[in-house]
Amino acid sequence: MAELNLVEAINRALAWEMAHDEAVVLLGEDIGVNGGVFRATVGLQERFGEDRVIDTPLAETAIAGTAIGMAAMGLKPVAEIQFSGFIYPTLDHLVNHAARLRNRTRGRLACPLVLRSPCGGGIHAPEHHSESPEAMFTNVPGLRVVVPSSPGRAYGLLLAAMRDPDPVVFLEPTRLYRLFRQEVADDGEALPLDVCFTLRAGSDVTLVSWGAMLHETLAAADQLAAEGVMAEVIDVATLKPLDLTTILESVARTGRCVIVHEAARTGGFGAEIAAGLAEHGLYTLLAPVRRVTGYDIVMPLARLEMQYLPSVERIVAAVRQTLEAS
Amino acid sequence: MAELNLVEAINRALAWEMAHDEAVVLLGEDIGVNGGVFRATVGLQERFGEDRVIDTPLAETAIAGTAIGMAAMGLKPVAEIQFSGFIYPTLDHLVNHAARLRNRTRGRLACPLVLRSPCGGGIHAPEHHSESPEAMFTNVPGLRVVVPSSPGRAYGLLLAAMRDPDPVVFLEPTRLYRLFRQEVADDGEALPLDVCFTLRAGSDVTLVSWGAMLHETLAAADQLAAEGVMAEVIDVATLKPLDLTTILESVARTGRCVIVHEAARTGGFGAEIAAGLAEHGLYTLLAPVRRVTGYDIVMPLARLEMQYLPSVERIVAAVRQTLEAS
Amino acid sequence: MATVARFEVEFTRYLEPDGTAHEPLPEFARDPDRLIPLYRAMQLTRAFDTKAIALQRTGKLGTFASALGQEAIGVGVASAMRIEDVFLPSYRDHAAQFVRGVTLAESLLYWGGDERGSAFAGPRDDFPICVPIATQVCHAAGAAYAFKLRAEARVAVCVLGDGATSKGDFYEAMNFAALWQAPLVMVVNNNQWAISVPRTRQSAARTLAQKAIAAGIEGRQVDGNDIVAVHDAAARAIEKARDGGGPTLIEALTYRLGDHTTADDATRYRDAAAVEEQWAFEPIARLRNHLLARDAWSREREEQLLHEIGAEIDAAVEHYLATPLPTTEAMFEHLHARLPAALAAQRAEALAFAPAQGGDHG
Amino acid sequence: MATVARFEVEFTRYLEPDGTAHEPLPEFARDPDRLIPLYRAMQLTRAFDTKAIALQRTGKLGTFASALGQEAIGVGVASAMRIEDVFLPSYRDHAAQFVRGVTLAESLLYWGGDERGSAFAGPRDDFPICVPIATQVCHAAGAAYAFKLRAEARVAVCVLGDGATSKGDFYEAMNFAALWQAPLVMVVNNNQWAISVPRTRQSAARTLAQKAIAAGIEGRQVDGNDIVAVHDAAARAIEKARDGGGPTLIEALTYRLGDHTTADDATRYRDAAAVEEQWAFEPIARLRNHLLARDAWSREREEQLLHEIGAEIDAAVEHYLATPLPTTEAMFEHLHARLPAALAAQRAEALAFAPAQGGDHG
Ligand SMILES: Cc1ncc(C[n+]2csc(CCOP(=O)(O)OP(=O)(O)O)c2C)c(N)n1
Ligand SMILES: Cc1ncc(C[n+]2csc(CCOP(=O)(O)OP(=O)(O)O)c2C)c(N)n1
Ligand SMILES: [Mg+2]
Ligand SMILES: [Mg+2]
Repeated sequence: MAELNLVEAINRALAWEMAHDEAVVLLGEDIGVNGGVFRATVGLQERFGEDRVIDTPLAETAIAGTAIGMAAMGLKPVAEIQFSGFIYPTLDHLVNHAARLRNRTRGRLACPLVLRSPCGGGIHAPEHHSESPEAMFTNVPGLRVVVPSSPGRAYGLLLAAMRDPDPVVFLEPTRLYRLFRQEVADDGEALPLDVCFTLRAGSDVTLVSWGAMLHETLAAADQLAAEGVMAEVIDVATLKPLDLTTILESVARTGRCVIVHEAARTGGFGAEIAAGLAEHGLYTLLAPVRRVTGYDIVMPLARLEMQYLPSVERIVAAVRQTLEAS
Repeated sequence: MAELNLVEAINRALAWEMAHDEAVVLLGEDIGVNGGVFRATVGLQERFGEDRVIDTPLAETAIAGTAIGMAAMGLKPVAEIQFSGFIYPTLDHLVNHAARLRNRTRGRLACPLVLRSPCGGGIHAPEHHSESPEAMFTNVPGLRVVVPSSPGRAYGLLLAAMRDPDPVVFLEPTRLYRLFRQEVADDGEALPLDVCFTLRAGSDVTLVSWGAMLHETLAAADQLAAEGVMAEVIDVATLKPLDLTTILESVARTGRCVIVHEAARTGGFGAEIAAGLAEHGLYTLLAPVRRVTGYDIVMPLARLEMQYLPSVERIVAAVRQTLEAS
Repeated sequence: MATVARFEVEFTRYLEPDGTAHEPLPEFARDPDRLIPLYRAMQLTRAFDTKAIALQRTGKLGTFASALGQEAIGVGVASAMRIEDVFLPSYRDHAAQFVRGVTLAESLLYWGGDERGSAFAGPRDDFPICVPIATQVCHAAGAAYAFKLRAEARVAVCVLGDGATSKGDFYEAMNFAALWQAPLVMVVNNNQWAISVPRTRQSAARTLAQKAIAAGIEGRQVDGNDIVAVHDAAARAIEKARDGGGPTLIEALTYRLGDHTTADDATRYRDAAAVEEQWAFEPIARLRNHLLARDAWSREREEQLLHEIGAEIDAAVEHYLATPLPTTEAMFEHLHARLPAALAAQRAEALAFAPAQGGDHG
Repeated sequence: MATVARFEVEFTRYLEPDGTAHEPLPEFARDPDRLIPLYRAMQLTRAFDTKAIALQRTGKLGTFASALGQEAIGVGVASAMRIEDVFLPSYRDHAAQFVRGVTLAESLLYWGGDERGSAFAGPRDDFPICVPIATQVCHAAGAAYAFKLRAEARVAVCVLGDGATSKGDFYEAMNFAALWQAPLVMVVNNNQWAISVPRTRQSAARTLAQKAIAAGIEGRQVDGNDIVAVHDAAARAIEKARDGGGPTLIEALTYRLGDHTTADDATRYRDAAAVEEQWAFEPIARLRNHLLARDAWSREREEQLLHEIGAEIDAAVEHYLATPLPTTEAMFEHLHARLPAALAAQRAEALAFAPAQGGDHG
């Protein structure tokens, strides 16, 4: 088993699926000769040809729109949007077409596409390169939304996304691309697209997060463990459809929940999880739910971005408050 | 005082502000000679000229984008997007520019624009004409999101939106355009942009809703009153920034809350309100929060749309379950 | 200063408004028998439009967009396609859809507010009607790419309006398809209006065909009320595309003789007299006069045809009105290939509140 | 068949790569003293680029996009503007920004990750750098509309890349501006690359100037390495716009001699030899040779200039590095004109967790 970082795991998953399913094609800006600005597609054009690894002109609307035409006609396009801040021009096609082609034709046509994009901050990138747009997609019926948090899960979830017969938005935390390595078997095994992953068991509090924030969340759990507080850590991973059951079961045991995400708080996807608890877990809650999130402000440029991002310190403080609550 | 329906109230507010502030300009498709497909701008081009009531070519991205350029240079554009399903091409400009121009220039430039669009279903309209996209905007820092539910509030809130020095997304429930009339004084009085409206006082349960769904929610409250259940009804109206205080105070008295909205449930803005209760109102909740919403499915075409939309029956049933709980 | 590029836009017409022909006619039009099915299809569309509007007025159909006066475009284009080609319609393209094999009853179902109207039993790969303006051009370019990649001899054909040529999707897709040399034909139904916005206020460009120059592809203009010109231009473009010659943009000049849709009242923004004048150019009388002049048509055949078409439409309407309403379950059926477990409770909720009769008439 | 429209695209160059001039030069270029400020501004930009890249390499600046080889475009365009005109830059347009009065220190602050870098003390109405490709063209069209509505004699000028001409925003905005006859000038910096995508794979159009034809406006090509041609074309287009003549698209042909940004490694996708060849065409040596041939420049003046520029840059860098880090409060300060009450708690939370030193170096 090779030690891979997250971006290499993405690359392996793409390569595996392209080798095993000739319907898979990649398209996006600079993904060919250049191998993608983050190198997620490095070597793939050489291996699979220019026709299957398509360097497109600079036009995100058409990247999404042409991918829909391809998907409806039997291809399995995997489109890359170069940075999260440039994903918005794809929304019209995702919402009005990709997410509903199957429904509106009563299953006659389908839209098995994957839209990949880096997301999140923390790498001191230029303006518009550090966004967390997941909540734009989670209210859209017909879309699946996935955010991996480790090389292994990135590999297995991306394979699952490519094999899913319907459209999937796949957001890759930029900060994790090269943050750490992990042994990943390149065996073509997909992970399920609708269960949360419990990364750490604990009995005192449930920490729920996804993407890059798992890194801080796990670090916070370590720190809390040193103080004798046992935190259970759940990686939501597949935001939509949401596996609320795993979260409810955990909170039923711990009685406390802190949700951590990088996107702005109001209307962020953390709200959906808190809402699920208010609806279905109320009697198990011993303390108010807390959200540790990005603030409801514009993502600052590099000099202040670390103050925008939830820190281990903020997570630990929120857990302490949760524990102090009756 | 004239009896106005909601679309007439919109028209009056636009006319008032154009007459009193020459920086206000309108732009959109078919808003001139035709007066808008819903007649919201009827008579305004005749009165204020083609230069201030601009019939644009068919291009939503440029409608939003040029409005930003106008706003930055001192105009106060009010852009109309003809139907809610065509609002998505504006997102890039709203998120990446309108919402952050002030922030990124440290206040040197600003973006006082209003983006108006009809929203919601229930009028048996064609495909893509019945969407409830508010959750696309509520996670975007720097945007205000407003949804009026009566002619009077439409008038006052739209005036406020036009006078606000920052961008406002203003969603007008199509179903209410002509549903009922109300006395509205055309006096140029704006309403506040950050408080909820308590439409009906009650002690047994708090019903929270916005837009067209207030109609069903109030009808449900009537029906419940006949059974002796006193429901307090809150019109959120200004979704972002959210006046959570009013909601928390109400629930502190009633102990129960049912949230009603037309958009799909998962990731809808109802989640934010439920989350607010789980965070700040937990100890006052006597029963689980409930959401009565559109399902997480594609908005069906006309023949099934009434089964998609929350009905009085569904709201009443949810309230009963809430009352039976604990 | 040096001239580095030169471009021209050509306009073609074979049949004059009165039906007189410019010789030589293209091959296919020399045999009047090949024109008669086109005539029939145009008449069918017009009669269908009349019926659909009547149904809408009596509450039996939702908002409907008629093709009045523009029948030659859909019929001319679709009749130039092979069945294995793929058509991507806008909401005003039922003329083409009928030629492609979409049934009248399916069309009524769609406009009646029932998704089953897009589950075509006929042209299995044709796209459903596209309402968000110009987005179908992107899908068409992608579909064409798929055909090219798999070396299938198929062509993607889409129709868009004059208003649609203002939208970014159109330019972006045209640029992609040009680089890909994808087998794509884009036909602009320039009916001079985008709801209330006249062509002159849609673009300052002299022609819409010249927008092809932006992508470096061929753009041409035809008289869109002349079915011979439309069919010929479409056939050439489609076969060029099939032979690897890449995309073409065809601007077909016509006029929207009716309201934008049944929800529109065109008298608010345009002069009835100006519309009246345009009746002199409409495509059906033009072809009829042409056929009559060639002794290939008669009053008897006309009567016979209208009678047949009337019966066909009546049968479709009957079938439409007799179609059972969709069930509540249907809302959840095709959301995903398999309903996610997370949605089971919502489905149950919907069923619990479902009215006995299922859906209702749109 | 009839030809209904004809178009041509013209190319202009005054200075040959070796600096030889085509006579007659435009008025402004006849006096060499008017060329010297342009020469200075190009040299300043180039030296600034060198310094900025060095700062980035040593961790003192964020990702940076150099204008290497393309200095004539920004300088030529901005020097043709009046101060009351408005400039809408892309991320590669600091040459123009400096001419407009944006300070070197402001530019460094921006690229160093500090919003204060866009709070220009100089050109108060100029837009901040636009990163989302081509979106600035929409803003420019809207700004131009505002000027026209208020009958102000001002022009909006924006620059975009060759890659940007593929994006819908560009076409939509150009179409709006054309209909509005708005005072807008769009300059395409065609540096042959959009990161790794060469111009030939960006569009099948022979020229990018011809994209103007889609909107029915004037489009012209100039040698973008010839500051005389750029300034002249920009000046004509700007004065035409000011006089109510509507928008113009100028394609300036140049070459990106450096990496896309400091985050890019162009050797991955293009041949070093091909880049080397392009140095023969670059704009600074060209103008210097021209000035030398006219006896309007000397080695001494060159040395003196470079010395001055070096000092100016050093002072700016010093100022930049000495600028106190932004405070935590700053994140909340300009979200809205007034911070909504709902955000007070979040602001307090941020302050509670703020590190003592405020922000950190990007
Ligand atoms: C993106 C988008 N914006 C707005 C609309 C609403 N709308 C429907 S048809 C129409 C005019 C279309 O004009 P044109 O393209 O000329 O086609 P025509 O109706 O004349 O066939 C508009 C604005 C839409 N369907 N899609
Ligand atoms: C909408 C959008 N998509 C993608 C990017 C990422 N990106 C930054 S620069 C660039 C290439 C731009 O090329 P071009 O327009 O030729 O300008 P140049 O960099 O050559 O000056 C890309 C793809 C972006 N900034 N905006
Ligand atoms: Mg039209
Ligand atoms: Mg470039």
